[in-house]
Amino acid sequence: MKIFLMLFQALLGIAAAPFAGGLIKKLKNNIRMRKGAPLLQPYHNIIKLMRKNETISKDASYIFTAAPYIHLTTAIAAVFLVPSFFPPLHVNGLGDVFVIIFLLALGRFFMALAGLDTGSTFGGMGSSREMFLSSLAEPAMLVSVFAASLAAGSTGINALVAAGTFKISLICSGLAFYLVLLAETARVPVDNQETHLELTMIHEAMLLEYSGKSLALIELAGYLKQFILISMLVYFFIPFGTGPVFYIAKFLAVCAGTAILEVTIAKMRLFRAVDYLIFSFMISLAAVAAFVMGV
Amino acid sequence: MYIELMQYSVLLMAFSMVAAKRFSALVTLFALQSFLLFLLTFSEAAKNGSTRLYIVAGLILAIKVIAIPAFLSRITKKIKVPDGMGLYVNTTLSIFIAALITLLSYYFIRNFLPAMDKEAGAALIISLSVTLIGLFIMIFRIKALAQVVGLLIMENGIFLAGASITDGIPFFVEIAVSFDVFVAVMILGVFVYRINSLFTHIDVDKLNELKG
Amino acid sequence: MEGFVVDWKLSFDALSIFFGFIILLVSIPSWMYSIGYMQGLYSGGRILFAKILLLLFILTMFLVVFSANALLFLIAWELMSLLSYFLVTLDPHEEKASRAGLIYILMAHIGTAFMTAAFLIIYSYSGSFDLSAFKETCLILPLKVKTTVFLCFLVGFGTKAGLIPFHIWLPFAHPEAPSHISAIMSGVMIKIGIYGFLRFVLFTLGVEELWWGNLVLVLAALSAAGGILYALMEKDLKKMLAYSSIENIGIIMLGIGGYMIFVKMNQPLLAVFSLAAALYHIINHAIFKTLLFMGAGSILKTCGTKNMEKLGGLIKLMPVTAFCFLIGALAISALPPLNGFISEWLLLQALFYGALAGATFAKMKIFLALLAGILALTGGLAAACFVKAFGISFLAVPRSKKTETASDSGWSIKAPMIFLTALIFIFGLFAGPVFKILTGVAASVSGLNNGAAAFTFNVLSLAPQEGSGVHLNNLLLSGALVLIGIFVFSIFKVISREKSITYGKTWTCGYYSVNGRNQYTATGFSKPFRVAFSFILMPYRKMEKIRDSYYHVKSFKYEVHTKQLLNEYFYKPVINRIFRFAEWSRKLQQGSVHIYIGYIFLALVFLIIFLKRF
Amino acid sequence: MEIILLLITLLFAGGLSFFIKKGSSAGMVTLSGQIIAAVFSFLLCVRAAGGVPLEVLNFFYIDGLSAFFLLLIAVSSMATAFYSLWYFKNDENTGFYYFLFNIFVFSMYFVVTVNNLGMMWMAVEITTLASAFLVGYRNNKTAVEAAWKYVIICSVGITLALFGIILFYYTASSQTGLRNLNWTELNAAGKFLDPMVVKAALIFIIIGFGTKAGLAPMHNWLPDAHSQAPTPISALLSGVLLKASFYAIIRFVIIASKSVGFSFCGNILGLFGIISLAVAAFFMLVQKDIKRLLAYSSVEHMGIVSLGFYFGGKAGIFGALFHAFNHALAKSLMFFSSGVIIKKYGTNNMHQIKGALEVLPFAASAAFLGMFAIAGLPPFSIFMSEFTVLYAGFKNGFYYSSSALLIFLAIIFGALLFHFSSMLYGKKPANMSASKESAGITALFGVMLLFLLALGFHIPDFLRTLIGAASNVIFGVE
Repeated sequence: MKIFLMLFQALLGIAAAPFAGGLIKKLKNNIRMRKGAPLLQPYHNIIKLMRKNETISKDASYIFTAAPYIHLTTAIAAVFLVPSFFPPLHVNGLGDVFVIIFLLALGRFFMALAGLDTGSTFGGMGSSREMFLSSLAEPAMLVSVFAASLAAGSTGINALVAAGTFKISLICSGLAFYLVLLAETARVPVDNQETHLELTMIHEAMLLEYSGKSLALIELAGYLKQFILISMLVYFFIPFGTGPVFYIAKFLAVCAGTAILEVTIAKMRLFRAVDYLIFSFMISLAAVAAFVMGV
Repeated sequence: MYIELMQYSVLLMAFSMVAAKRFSALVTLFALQSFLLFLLTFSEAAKNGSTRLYIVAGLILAIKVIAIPAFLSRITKKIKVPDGMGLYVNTTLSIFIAALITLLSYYFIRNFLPAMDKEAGAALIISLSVTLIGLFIMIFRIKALAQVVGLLIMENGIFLAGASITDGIPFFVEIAVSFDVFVAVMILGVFVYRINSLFTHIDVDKLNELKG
Repeated sequence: MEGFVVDWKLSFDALSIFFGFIILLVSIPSWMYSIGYMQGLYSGGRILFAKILLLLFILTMFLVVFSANALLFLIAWELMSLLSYFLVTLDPHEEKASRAGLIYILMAHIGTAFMTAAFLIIYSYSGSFDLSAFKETCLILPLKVKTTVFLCFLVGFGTKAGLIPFHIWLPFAHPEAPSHISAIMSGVMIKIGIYGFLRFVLFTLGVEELWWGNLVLVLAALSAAGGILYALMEKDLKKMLAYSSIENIGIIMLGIGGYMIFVKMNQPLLAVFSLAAALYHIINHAIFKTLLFMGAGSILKTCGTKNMEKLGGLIKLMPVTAFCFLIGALAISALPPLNGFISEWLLLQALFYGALAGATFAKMKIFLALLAGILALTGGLAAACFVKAFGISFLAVPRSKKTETASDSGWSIKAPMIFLTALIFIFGLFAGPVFKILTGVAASVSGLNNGAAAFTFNVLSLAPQEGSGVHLNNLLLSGALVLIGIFVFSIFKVISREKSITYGKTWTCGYYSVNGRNQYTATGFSKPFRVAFSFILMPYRKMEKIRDSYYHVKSFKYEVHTKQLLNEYFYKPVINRIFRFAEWSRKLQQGSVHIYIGYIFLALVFLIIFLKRF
Repeated sequence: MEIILLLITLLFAGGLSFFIKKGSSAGMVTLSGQIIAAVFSFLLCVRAAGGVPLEVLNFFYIDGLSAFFLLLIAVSSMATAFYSLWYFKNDENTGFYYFLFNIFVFSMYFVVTVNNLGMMWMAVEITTLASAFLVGYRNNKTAVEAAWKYVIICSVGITLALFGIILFYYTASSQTGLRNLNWTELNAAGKFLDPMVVKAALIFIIIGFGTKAGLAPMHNWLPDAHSQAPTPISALLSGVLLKASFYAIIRFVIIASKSVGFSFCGNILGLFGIISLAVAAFFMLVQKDIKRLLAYSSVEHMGIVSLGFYFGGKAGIFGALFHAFNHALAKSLMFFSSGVIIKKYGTNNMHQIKGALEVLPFAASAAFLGMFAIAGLPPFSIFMSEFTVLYAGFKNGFYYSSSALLIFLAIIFGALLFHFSSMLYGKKPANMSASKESAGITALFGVMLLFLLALGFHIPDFLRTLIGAASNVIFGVE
């Protein structure tokens, strides 16, 4: 029974994930006094890409072909792990919150390889930067989760969800996690999804060589990743009100916040991003300290 | 009484050897010093008429007073080297240092061997300082032969010690030692020849091929 | 007491057997690998010589692990270093190898000197080299002596294990050695250092104070982060692997340091857990590091270079090697569902529950959280490092003529790699049983209560602590992954059935061609890291332009290097000082016989003056 | 009785080889002489190991200590005689060499067996004089220079030692009316001697004989002599001569310890030991001449021996004596093997020697292993003796000097390895070609290495009892 619920929730998540992306885009455009693409544009894109023929570099190897599948697979597996629409559904044996981080890392690993696979200079540059940022983001993310789980008394998903009291430590870790989230989902202060200048690309540069179905897979995976991270934020760090309604409300709030943030601030240089991530790491440590002090 | 006198004059000889500039003078002084030792031993022998000491005295006369100086002066004739033996420090300073050495040995004996009776102590001080002065000559005189003589002076000092503070170290040891000295001087002489023939000088301080 | 007698007493307790197992695990494939690897590289006689040496080397490692007598241990230990030195400098023409060997054995010797001191200090209390006697004696040692001994052991064994700051020999020796030797050295020999640390510090000396554990943890963290950082900077494949060995030693030592502090925080269960995690990582590192060195070796054999900038495109030319290397890279980057992931996950759990448990040790919580962060950073950097290693040397287009004609080597090289690849999967998937055994080992050797039962929820899944609803059943996880994968694949196959795939030139935003020269390079890949961590790495660049006219630059040379902080500011200066002093002291002996006699005189005077002092 | 036969044999062999000018046959005579002498000394050892000292006509006195040193001399002089055969196989009329060789060995045998200390002093002096010509044998500038320094410095030292002996005699005769210089009687009178005089005497003794034993800072003759002498003689010098004169020191220390206690003597020796180690360590680092390198390593090892005495205790003494034995073996091996290399390359300069492992596989590997042996790596026996000495140090609480010993050993190891790996590895010079090596010499190397290895694992009871007897003598156990 539980399994089926989980499946259902996962499918729901997969279905809903692109919407969040679309929503954020729409909001951004509205704030900029533009009309913007329709909310369902992401779905259109994915389907369109599905329909297209694909071109693959002859220098590429099976890594290039396999990477999108692996990327998507890990993302979906992570969707299974995180609580989204129905709070505590987690099946024991699938590990804990750390596993989610490791899973995302797996997908990233292969995408980075794929970026190098075609021998395209931009791909290489992209994957280099991607790995750079992610390796710096990892400690911040982990320690913020660490702090939350300290408060919860376990790294288990259920425990984390159950622990719901506002504390300074939780706020700090939540903030740290959110900063990492922006970095991981290629959002503005670190990266810019809408850029069309290869040299400023980070995440997109990795995918330059992709087309057609593979690109669809990757975009879907990207939306899923964003979905996962936002759900984690919502469930682990914003502890009031459980149940689907609250969840969706909080989720949309986070999206809105992100949209506003993105239009109001400018993208950083790559090496300022380092300070940004270290800052978030420091906040997460501060969260641990706060927890020790019991506030 | 006159024994002390002789001992002191041995020291005097040592000092004058420190003061000596020319090699021939050094050899002569050495012969004189050895002769004093001979007198010392001979008088000892006369006092307690032991043949052993007579023989020793004879040995000294034969080896140290006659043979070795002759040998040395022969070498100096053989190898045409200027008679000066090259001083690192001039005579004044040398004598000063020699005096210091004497003081050192005085300090040493008086501090560490207080039990010793008076004249034995005095004799020991003299012999030690003669020995060290011999060492000093070996250090601060450039020419090879000077070093040989310095070695001999050390021997003399030690012999003085042996003769005065003990009643002569056991007999055949004494003989062995003096022969040994003789052989040593011979061998050193041979090496002086070789050095002279190879380097055309006997400035030992120029022998510094081997370093570090 | 008429001289020492070596008595060949052996003991086979759980720890020794565990390490013996590791030795077998690595040395058998390496032996097989060496057969194929050495032929063609060396002359027949030398190969035979090398084989004999290798055999002796393996035997001495066994001797070290199983000896129940400290003296025997010491002798076997030094013999091990000596033999491995001969193996490193196998080819007498290699000036570089001989220099590397020099640094290696010198460091090893210094380490041994410290161990010798420690042993002798203990011995002068115990009066016997028997390990049991040592153990009894250590109970009554005064604290000061204990601390001294501990520090001696830390330096001694840390040197062999390649713990920062005693690691400098490692990046020299491992790359220069023949690849199968590098495999054994990185796979096992440095673990023998860990064995010594466990045997003598943890289970003989005992953990006396909390700061011991903290010190170990700090060094471990330094090794982990620093090692992988330097690895990331390398473009020499084997050197990169050597540095990553330092990183992994750091990770292992994290577990061991965890044990030490948990013992002092009286958390026996956690202590056992963390030690078991460390043991787990020891196995894993043994497996994948050996595998990776073998991969690098077969590249070196066929392409004649281990410089990544000259490689590329090998995934098509040497598919087997590529696949094995890929799996190894995934495992060492701690990615699920492979074995590296398991041990790092366990370590994270250990740190977490340590932070949770140490209620009375408030600042330990922050410390442990920081360590967890560093572990995560290490993981991230490791991933980057191996993306670079695999991506640059196996993917895209060959970067040199010789690489274009490369091909997979014979079976004696392929088979061990495949075997080890299989092991990676086995030790990853069946984590539960393995971990049960390891906790058994840890519990039995540490004498702490056997918490093995608590750590495995059911046969197949790991649980750091009962009651905390956290279980990891890797079989389930990977099963899920595979299922989802198949599902996704088939779905998308179905959806886009009739779409055609065309193979063309790489687009590169319209640039006309991709060849070996305009691809992304290893140096370029690591550029951001070099800039971000420039405060440690201290990069500097050499540029030289040769221009025949003002307007035309004929050739342009550009190199980027990083400095080794420790070498620059500690080892080199010390060594230079010593040499300068030696050079100066030569002045004391300028060949003047007068001065020599003067020395005698001075010695005499000195003794005369200071006679009363003696 | 054997001792007299032994000495006569040597004299006879010497005379014979003097009269047969021809190199090879003289060498054979010498070798056989050495072998016979060795046999005799083995017999003596066997008898003396029992613990009852032998007195022969109240002139020779052979107890455990002398026996041990007899063994040491016998082994290395035999090996050296054998090596000389190969070394001089191409030169004619080496009769004089062999004559001196025999006299040299004779005098060393004499040193360790004679009872009268005066005679012992004389014998030590004779070793100098005999070996002087051996050092200057090549009779070129450097050789003569070395010989001159050797003779002068050693004579100075010896003369100072004589002063010490006289002081000894003085107090003995004044306290106990002793009329001769026999060691046995002095030793018996030991506890009646005036401590202050004994201390004063001991200074002169240790500096005097220490000069010949190559303790820094009196060691300066040593590298010159070793580098200039023909290789066999270098081996003999550092293999045996140094120990023989250290034996003299030990004899006096035994007497002195009766009245002033062992620690006083130990402290002085310890001081010189540490200085020797330091000097050796730093001079070895920047050495260019291979034989000088080995010479300094001899200084180092004599330092270790005297440190063994400093640390004292049964362990310290045992370690020191055992170390002396091991060093004699290993150092001879080193000189022999590097002699082969030097002959091949025609230079002592280590910067000009490259790729020796390729040119002379056997000799080079022997040199390499021997290098590890003298550097004190297990499983070679020197590790064991050094370990014992160190143990004594840590046991008796000499933490600082033991740590210093460890540090210097590490530096010296580095220096040796640095030089040797640069000589043995690398590309061989173009004009060199791998030549076949003399089987006899290779066998010699093999045997010596085997000895070193075997002693590392197990000390045969014979040697053990011998050293035990020696240390008993030192501790005055009857």
